[in-house]
Amino acid sequence: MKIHEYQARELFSAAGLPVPDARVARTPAEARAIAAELDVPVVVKAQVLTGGRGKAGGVKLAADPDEAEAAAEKILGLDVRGYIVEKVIVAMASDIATEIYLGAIVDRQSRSVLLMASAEGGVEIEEIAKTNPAAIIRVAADPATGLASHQAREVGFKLGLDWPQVRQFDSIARKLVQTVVDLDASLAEINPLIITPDGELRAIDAKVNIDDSAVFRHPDLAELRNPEEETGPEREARENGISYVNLDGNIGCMVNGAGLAMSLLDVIQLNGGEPANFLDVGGGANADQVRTAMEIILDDPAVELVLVNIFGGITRCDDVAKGVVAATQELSRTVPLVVRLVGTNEVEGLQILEEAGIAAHRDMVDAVRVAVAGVTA
Amino acid sequence: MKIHEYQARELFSAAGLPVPDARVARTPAEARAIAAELDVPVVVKAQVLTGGRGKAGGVKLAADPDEAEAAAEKILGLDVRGYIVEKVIVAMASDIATEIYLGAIVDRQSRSVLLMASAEGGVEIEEIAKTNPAAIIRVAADPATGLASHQAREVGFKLGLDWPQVRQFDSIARKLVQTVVDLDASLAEINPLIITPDGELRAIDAKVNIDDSAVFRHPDLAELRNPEEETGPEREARENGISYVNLDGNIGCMVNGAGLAMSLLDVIQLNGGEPANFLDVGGGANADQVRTAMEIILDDPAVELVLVNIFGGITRCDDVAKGVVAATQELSRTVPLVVRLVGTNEVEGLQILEEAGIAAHRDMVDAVRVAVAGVTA
Amino acid sequence: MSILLNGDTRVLVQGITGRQGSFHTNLMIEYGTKVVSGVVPGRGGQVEHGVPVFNTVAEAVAETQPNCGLVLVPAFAAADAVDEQIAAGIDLIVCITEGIPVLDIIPVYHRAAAAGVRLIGPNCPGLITPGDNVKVGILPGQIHIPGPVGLVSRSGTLTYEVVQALTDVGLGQSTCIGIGGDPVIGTNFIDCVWMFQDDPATEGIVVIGEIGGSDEEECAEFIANEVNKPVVAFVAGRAAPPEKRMGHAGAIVSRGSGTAQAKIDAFRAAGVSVADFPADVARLMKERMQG
Amino acid sequence: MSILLNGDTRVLVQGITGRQGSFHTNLMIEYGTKVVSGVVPGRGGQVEHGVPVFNTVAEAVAETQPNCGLVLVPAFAAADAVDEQIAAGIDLIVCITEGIPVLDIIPVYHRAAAAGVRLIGPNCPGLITPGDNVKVGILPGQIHIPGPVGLVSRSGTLTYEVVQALTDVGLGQSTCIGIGGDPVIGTNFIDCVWMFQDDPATEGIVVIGEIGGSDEEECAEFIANEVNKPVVAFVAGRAAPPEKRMGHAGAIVSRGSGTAQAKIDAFRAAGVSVADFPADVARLMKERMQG
Repeated sequence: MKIHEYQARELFSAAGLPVPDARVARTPAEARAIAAELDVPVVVKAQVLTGGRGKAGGVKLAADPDEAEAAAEKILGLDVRGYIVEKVIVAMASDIATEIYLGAIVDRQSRSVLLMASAEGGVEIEEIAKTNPAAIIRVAADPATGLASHQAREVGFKLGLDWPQVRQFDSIARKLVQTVVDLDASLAEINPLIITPDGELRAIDAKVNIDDSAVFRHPDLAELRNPEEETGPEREARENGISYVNLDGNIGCMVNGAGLAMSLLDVIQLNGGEPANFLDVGGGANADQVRTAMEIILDDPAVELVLVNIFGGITRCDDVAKGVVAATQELSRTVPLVVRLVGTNEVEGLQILEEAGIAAHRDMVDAVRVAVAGVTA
Repeated sequence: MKIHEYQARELFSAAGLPVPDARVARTPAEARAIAAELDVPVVVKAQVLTGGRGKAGGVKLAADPDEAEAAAEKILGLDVRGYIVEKVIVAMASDIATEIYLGAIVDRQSRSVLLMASAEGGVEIEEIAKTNPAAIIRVAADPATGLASHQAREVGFKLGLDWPQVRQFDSIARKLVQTVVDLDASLAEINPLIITPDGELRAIDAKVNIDDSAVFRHPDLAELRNPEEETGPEREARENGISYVNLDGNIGCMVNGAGLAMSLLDVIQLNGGEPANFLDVGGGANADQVRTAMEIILDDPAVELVLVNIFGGITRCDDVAKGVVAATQELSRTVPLVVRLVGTNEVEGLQILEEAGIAAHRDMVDAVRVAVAGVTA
Repeated sequence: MSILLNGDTRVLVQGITGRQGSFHTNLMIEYGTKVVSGVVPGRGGQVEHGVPVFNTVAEAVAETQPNCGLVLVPAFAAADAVDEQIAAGIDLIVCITEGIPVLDIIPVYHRAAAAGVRLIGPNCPGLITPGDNVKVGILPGQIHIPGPVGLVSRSGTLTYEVVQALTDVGLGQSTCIGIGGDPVIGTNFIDCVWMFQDDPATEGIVVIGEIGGSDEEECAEFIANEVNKPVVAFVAGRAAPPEKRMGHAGAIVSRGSGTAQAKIDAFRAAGVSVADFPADVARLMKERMQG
Repeated sequence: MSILLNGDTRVLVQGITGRQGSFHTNLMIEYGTKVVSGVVPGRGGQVEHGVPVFNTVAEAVAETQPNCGLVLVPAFAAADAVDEQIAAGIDLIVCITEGIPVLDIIPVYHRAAAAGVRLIGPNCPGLITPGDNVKVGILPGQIHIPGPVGLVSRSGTLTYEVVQALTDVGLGQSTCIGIGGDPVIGTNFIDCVWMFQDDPATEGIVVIGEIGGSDEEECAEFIANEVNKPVVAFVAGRAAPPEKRMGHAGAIVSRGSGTAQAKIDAFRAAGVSVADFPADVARLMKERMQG
C-alpha cells in the first residue's frame, strides 16, 4: 500500500524524525495562505502516489505567498506518470549544503531490513544503482533488535559526515529502520536527507510503502489508504480476495493462479494481442467468485472479449464453468468468450459449458490465438 | 530496585494485564471509604517491599467497610520481616476456583527471559522449588522477539487449562514477558494468577523488580523508588557510586572490590566478630571517595571500630591513606581504626598513615583478628 | 530416488481441522502420504480422517514422530506455527499459507536457518515425489507421474501447467517443489537446483521463475558454475507493468529491477534453455535430455 | 603455554581516549601487551600512547588486524561496542564495563555465541598471561609471575588477593581470568576450567566464586566428571544477608538459592579443596600440587 508524502511525513514526525513544517493545500488560495502563515520561502510539491514528479514539474520553490499561489496553480491538475495532482504540500524551504539518500527496505536476499545510503542524494536510488552502484552503502539490520548504533555510525562515517553529523545520522537511521519494523512497511525512504549549512540533518522528503499482508493489524494505517491508488475494479477485486491489475489492452483475462495469469498475458502479447487486465481468481475459487471476477473484468469498457484460462488443481472445472455460465446469463454486458479449461472435473465442466453453448479449448496457446483473432477480426 | 504491589499493579494494568480494581489506603478510615465505594467484599493487603506478609498477618478478607477498617487497623504498623507497614491496598475480592503461579525472570543460565508457571499457585515459588520442583514449568523466551504464542499455549495446556483459558493465558504470559523486556525488569510475577468459577483469569497479586543498571533509562520508573527500600546511608552510598549494605554488627568495613569486601565479612565472622556493613568503595577510588565512605560507615551508631581493607590494584594505596587521614581529622565522630593496606603505592600509603599515627597491617587475617579483639575488649 | 521426500516421510499437519487443512489432508492420504498427526490448539484428542489431533506440536512429535510438518493455518497464526514446529525439532517444514506479514517470517526464517531446519514457502503449493506416492501440500497428485525431471517453481498453477505438459510427453518427475511467491521465502532456487544436481534420480531440471527479486539471476550463475544436468526455464511476467504487484506478494518489477527479460537473459547466458510459453518447457526438456 | 592469550595477541581498545581507556592502555603497553589500535567515534586519526585511533572497529580491523578486543566504554554504550566487535570479526572480546543493563547484553551474548566469538565479562577485570607478558584489562601486572596455576574468578580485587598469596609462596600463574560479577556473562567457570584442563602448561586450577546463581555448582559437577588436575576453590559471601545485592549485580542470595554454603558443599563433594579465607588458597594449592 502506497501513501502520500504528507502522510509519510506525519508518520516520520511521530517517530521523532526531523521533518520540517509542511501543510497540505488543495487549491492555489490555500497554498498562498499556508505560505503567508509560514512567512518564509517555501517549496510547493505535488502529492502523487508515484515518483518522477520533479521531472514532471511537480516541485517548485516560492519566495513569497504570490509565488506559492502561482506554483500551486501550475502543479495542481498536472499529470505525473498517469496520476493527476489533486493536492500539494507547502513546506518550509531549507538551505541545503549536502543531499543524502537514505532508505530502509525489507530485503529479499538478506532476509533483513536493509539500510541503504548514498552521498548522491536527491537522485532516485535506481538511478544511482545504474550509474554508480559503488556509491550505495548497504547494511542489514536484525528486525528483532533494530539497527545497531554502531551500524548507523559506520554508514555515517562512510558517507563522509563529521562526528556531530554522525550522531544525528545515527538517531535518524535507527528511527527509520524502526519505522519499517513498527509500521510493517516494505520501504521507508528519505530522499533527500539534507545537511543545512549549519550542520543540521533534515528529512526533506518522506516515502513509506506498507506491506499489504500486514495492513490488517494496523487499523490506523488502513485508514490512510488513498482511493487513487486503485481503480474501482481493483478495489472491488481486493475486497473480494481477487488479484486484479488493470492494463491497456482489450482482451479480458480470468485465470486461477498468479503465475499462470502472468504467463497468459505473456502469451497474448507474444501472439500480437493486448491483455486488458491481470486477474487471479485464487486457488479453490467457487462459482460465485468466478461470477464476481467476470463482473470486474467487464467493468472495463475496453474489454472486447474475455479469455478464461483455468488449470484445475484445487480449483474445480465444473465450479468455474458454473460461474462463467451464470455470469453470461446474469450480467447486462456480454462479449465473446474464449475458454480454456483443463484439470480437476474437466469433463463435468466442459459439459456445463457445452450446454450453455460455450466452446472450450484444452491448449492454452490455441485459446490465446483464437482470442487474439477474435478481437483483431 | 523493588517497588510496591500497588505500583506493580499500575504497570501491569498499563500493559493490559487483567488486574482487579484496588486503591491505596494510609489509614483505617481511608480503607473503610474505599471498601464502601467498591461496595463488594474486599481484600486488605499490606504494602511492604518484602515477601511473607501473608504469614505475618498482612492480608485479610473483609466482607464490608467495617471489617475493612478493622483489617487496616490491624495491618498498618505491622512488622513484616523488618519492614513496617505504612500503606495497604483495598482490592475487590475475587471468587477463586484455581490458583496459578506465573513469573517471568531474567535467567542467568539460559541467558533469556524465563517464564515459570505452576499449578500450585499462591505459594512462594521457592517453596514449590523445594517441595515439588517437577511442578514448575519453564520456557525460555527470546527477549528480542518476546514469548511466542505457541510457547505460551504449551505452558497453558501443561497447566491443565481448557482452551478458552489457554487463550487468556497466552495473552497474559506474553504481556508478562513483554513487561520484563519493556521495563528492564529482572522479575515480573503474578502470584496467584487465579481462575474464577466463570473461567476468567485475573492477576490477584503483582510484583516487579527493576534492573538497577537500567533505571537510568526509565525516568518514570526511577520516580517509583521507595525511600524505605534503602536506609539513609545506603541511599547516600548509591548516589556516590559506592556499594553499601547495612548489617547488624559493630565492625565498620571499608574495602575496594565487591568480592574482597564479601570475603572480609566472612573472615570477620569466622574470627568471632560481627561486621556492621558491606562496603565496596569501587575500583580506582580516590581520597574523596574514601572520605565519603568513611562518613557513611560512621553514620551507623553501632559502629565501634572501622576496618579498612585495601588491595591496591587500580586503587592506589596513597590515595586511600590520604582519604583515611582526612576523614579522621575532619569527621566529628572518631572510632578506633584498623588498616590493612597492600598493593600499588603501598610504601607511600604506609608513610602517610604513619605520619598520622595510624598503624597498618599487611595481612588481612591479622587485621581482622586485631579488629575483633578491639571491639570485644 | 528424489529430494526431500521419500517413503519414510511422516507428516504432521498443523491446522488439520480447518477447511483447507481437512480437505488437503484427505487428498494427501489418498495419494499415499503418511499423515501421522495433526495439531489444532483446543482440539487435542479429536481424530480427523483417522489422524490423531493434538493441542501442541511438542505433544504430536512425542506421540507420533513426524519428520515433516505442513502449515495450513490462517496468515495471522502461520509464522507462530512454523516457529512451533522448529522448536519441536521438525526439520522439514512446508508452509502453504499466503498473506503472512513479511516481518513475521523474517525472524522465523533466521531461527530455522540457525537450527538447520529446511523451510519451504510460505505462500507455496508444497512438494511432491510421485515415485514414492508422497506429497506434502496442495499440488494435484493426478497430473504427476514418476520420472527423471526435477522441477522447482515460484508459482502453483503454472507448475501444474508445466507438469501436465511434461507428463503428456512422457517425462515423469523425480520431485516437484513450489518454493513460494512471497518476497521472503525459506528455500530458494539455488537450494533446490543444488539438491537436484546431487540427486541421482534427477536427469533434467526445470526452473519456473517470475518477475521480482533476483533469485533467478543468482540461480543462473549457480547453474553456469555448478550444474551439468540439462536445465530448462520459463519466466512469467514479460507483459507485466512496472510497480504493480501481480498476484504474488513477491511478483513486482520494482524500480526497474526484477524484470522477466533480465532473468531470461541470465538463464540464456548460463546455457539454460528458456521456453516461450509454459507447455514448451516439455518439448525443450525432451530435446535437451536426448541431446 | 596458557589459554586465550599469547605472544601473538593483538589488542584493539574500544574507548581508548577515555579516562579509564587511556590509563589502562598505558599499563597494558608497559606490561608488554601489543595494543595495535583504538576506537573512539569522532576521534579517528588521533594517536593515543602511540596507538592509532579509528572511528569504527571495522576500519581498525582492516588497518591493524587485531585478534582481541577490549571494551572500556560507559555502560550505556558497552553492549553496542561488543556488538560492533562481533560484527567486525573479532573473536575474543573482553568487556570490562560495569553496570550494563542485563537485557542489553543478552542479545549480544547470543550473537557472540552464534558467531563462535568468546566474550569475557562484562563487569570483569579481564585476563593476564604473565609468561607472555600480555594482559587485556585492568588486572595489576606487578603481582603476577609466570607459573603453573590457572585461575578463574568472578571478582577483581579478591583475585589480586589470591594471586598475591600464590606469588608469595612461589606459585606462578599460567593465565588468570576474571569472568565478571554480572548475572549474565559471556564465559562461565566451566568454559575456563575446561580450557585449563586442556592446557599443558596449567597444573593446578583455582576457582574463586561468590554468592548468586549456580555457576559454581555446575562447575563442581563438571570438575567431578572431567577434571583430573588439582582444583582449589574459595567462595565469598558466607556472611552475606539474603536478598541484598553485595556490590556485584550478580552477587545476591535470592529466594534461598545461590548461597555460599551450597557452593562450598558442591565443590567439596566434587573433591575440590575449599579455602576458609582468600590467602589460604595458596597453601592448599601447594599441598595439592605436591600431594
